[in-house]
Amino acid sequence: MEYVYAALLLHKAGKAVDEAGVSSVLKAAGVEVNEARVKALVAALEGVNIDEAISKAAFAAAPAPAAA
Amino acid sequence: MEYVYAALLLHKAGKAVDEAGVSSVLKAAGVEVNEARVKALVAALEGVNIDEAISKAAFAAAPAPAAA
Amino acid sequence: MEYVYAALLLHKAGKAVDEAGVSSVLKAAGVEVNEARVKALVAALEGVNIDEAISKAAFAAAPAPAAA
Amino acid sequence: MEYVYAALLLHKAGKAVDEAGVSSVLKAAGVEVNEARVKALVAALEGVNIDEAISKAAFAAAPAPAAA
Amino acid sequence: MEYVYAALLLHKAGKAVDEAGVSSVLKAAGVEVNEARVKALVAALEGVNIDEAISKAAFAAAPAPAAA
Amino acid sequence: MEYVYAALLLHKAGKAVDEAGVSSVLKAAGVEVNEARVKALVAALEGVNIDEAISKAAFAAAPAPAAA
Amino acid sequence: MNAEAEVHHSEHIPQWKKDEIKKIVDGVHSHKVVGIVDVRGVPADSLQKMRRNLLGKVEMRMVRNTLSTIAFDSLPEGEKAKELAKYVDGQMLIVYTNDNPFKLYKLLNATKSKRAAKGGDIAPSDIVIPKGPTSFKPGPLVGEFQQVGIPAGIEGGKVVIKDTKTVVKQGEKISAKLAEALTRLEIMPIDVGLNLMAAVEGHMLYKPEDLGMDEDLLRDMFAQAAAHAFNLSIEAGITTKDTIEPLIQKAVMESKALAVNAPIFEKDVMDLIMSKAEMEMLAVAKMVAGKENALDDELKAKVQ
Repeated sequence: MEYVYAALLLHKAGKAVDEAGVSSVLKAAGVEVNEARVKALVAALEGVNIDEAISKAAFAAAPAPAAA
Repeated sequence: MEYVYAALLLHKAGKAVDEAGVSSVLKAAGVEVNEARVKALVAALEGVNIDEAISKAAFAAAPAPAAA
Repeated sequence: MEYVYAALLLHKAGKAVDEAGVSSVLKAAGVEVNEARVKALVAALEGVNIDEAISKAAFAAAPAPAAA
Repeated sequence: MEYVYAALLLHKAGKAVDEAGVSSVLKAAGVEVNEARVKALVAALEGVNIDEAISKAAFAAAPAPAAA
Repeated sequence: MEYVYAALLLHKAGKAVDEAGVSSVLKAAGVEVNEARVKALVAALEGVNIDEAISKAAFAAAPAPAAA
Repeated sequence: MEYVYAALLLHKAGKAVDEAGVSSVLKAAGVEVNEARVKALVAALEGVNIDEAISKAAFAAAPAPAAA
Repeated sequence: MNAEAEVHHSEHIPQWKKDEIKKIVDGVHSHKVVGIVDVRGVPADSLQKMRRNLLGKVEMRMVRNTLSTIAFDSLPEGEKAKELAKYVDGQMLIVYTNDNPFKLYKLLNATKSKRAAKGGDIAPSDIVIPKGPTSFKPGPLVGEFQQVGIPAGIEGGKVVIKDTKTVVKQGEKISAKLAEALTRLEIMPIDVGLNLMAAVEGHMLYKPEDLGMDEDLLRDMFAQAAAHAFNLSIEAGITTKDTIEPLIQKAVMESKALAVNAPIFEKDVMDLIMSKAEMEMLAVAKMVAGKENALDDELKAKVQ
């Protein structure tokens, strides 16, 4: 999941979510970076509207459905 | 929310969520770091069981159409 | 999703989910194999308890009403 | 599903779920037995703990989001 | 439960669920048949719609539309 | 379940889900292939719209009260 | 023939009785099932109605008990219906049918209804007075209720039952006073109808407890059996027309679950992965939302 947080962090900071960015954030966290995963992440995010995807999490605040 | 992303990144990577870690992750993402906020967040997270917090909410809600 | 299917096929068959296995399964299905994706897949699964992961709520939660 | 019922019947009666057993139960029910299906059934059940399997929720991956 | 399995087998196979049928299926499974129970089952089935009974619970486990 | 994954994999790869295909995918995974099970799988898939079945999975999260 | 023998030994029995006895024996031999039914407390007109309703399915014959006993006793050794003599008692009649005993039991049970209790009736089951309000205005009734053990009182200008109470246990006699109180409370505890005491088919004698199969329970059992077959099919990967779609769905769900939980970066699940991460972040943020300066304003607004 650290890769995803790196992507979200970059996105929120207004930076491009590219291989260099993700790698350097992960390195700064002391993570041994797996290049293939970075590539896969960036490729998979291509065309994904991140804001839209995470806005769906807004419901998370309400645990109601979970209890259902 | 960059700060919390950074904290979670560290946590998920199995690293300590401390001021140095959060700061360097944020910097790597190109975020201008507010030291007071880093301090406050790190202090606030002390004693919080992050895994528990996550597991409670992680599946609380999800986007119906997204799942389709 | 082919890569994930291949991984689960191996896992369900009681085989190790490694690069060689995933590649040969994909090839047998006529998929042109992207080595980086195979590597990313295997890396992502490292340390993951697959049985646990698949039995966990998949979709960050199918919304209760939709599922009803 | 007749074949599965035949298997369950044998199992509940404390008999081995083998090709001969399944075939004779199906024949007794007046079913024209398809040998390949019998073989497939018996093969699929090899190594399966029937008691456990029948009481398992078929779609474990489904809900229990709160518990996840 | 063997008696119910036997009845379901016959039903699914499109055969009449009568005393002779249930008895012969049970015998084929090596079950020592209790005539009174067979009679009781067959008699009680006059007031039970098997398809309805199984549709209520059996495939609730499955995704509703798929099971339909 | 490996047989089902093999079918899904072939389908995703745009190949026909036939006995030869399923067998070779399973073999590539190191599975000792049971011909009867392959036949049963292919026969069961006849006339099934796999894409439709897949898309229904999103809503398949309904709990299984009967199975519980 | 045995009946004849019996009759032969009983020279004093008049011809009409001999005929009655022979009719019973013939009835036993010409039907698949013969049974003894208790009709105690069933008014004659109701009985006539029931007899008409059962016409063509069940033949009902009212016979003097002594003659019934003689007739059953006269049956040859080894004939199961001989045992029915033991059940001849009280107000009874003989039933014949060519259906099976279960059907007979069901048909007879369908005739049953409830009536108010009379002094001296035996409670067929525990009689319980439920707690709650009644429509009665305060008066001597409260005392009458209390006298027979009903915890009555007055609340809000009405008589109420203060506690749920069992006033008579199954098998106990109901007193005249209690019967009166029960009637006032519109509790009808007594079964009226045709009570099958025993039935014989071939070599088997069935008692009511053998014959009462709970249909709801049976439905549940069928549902359970079907669920078992389904679950087993899915668990074992048994591919049939009935199970292939659920199996595909299970495989797809497992794949998505694995991809989201590992996580594996696949286009199909990226939005799920991202929203999962976001939810995790929000959950953690929520934990620290109350702490000074720990969150920026935007995030604070989201989690509070």
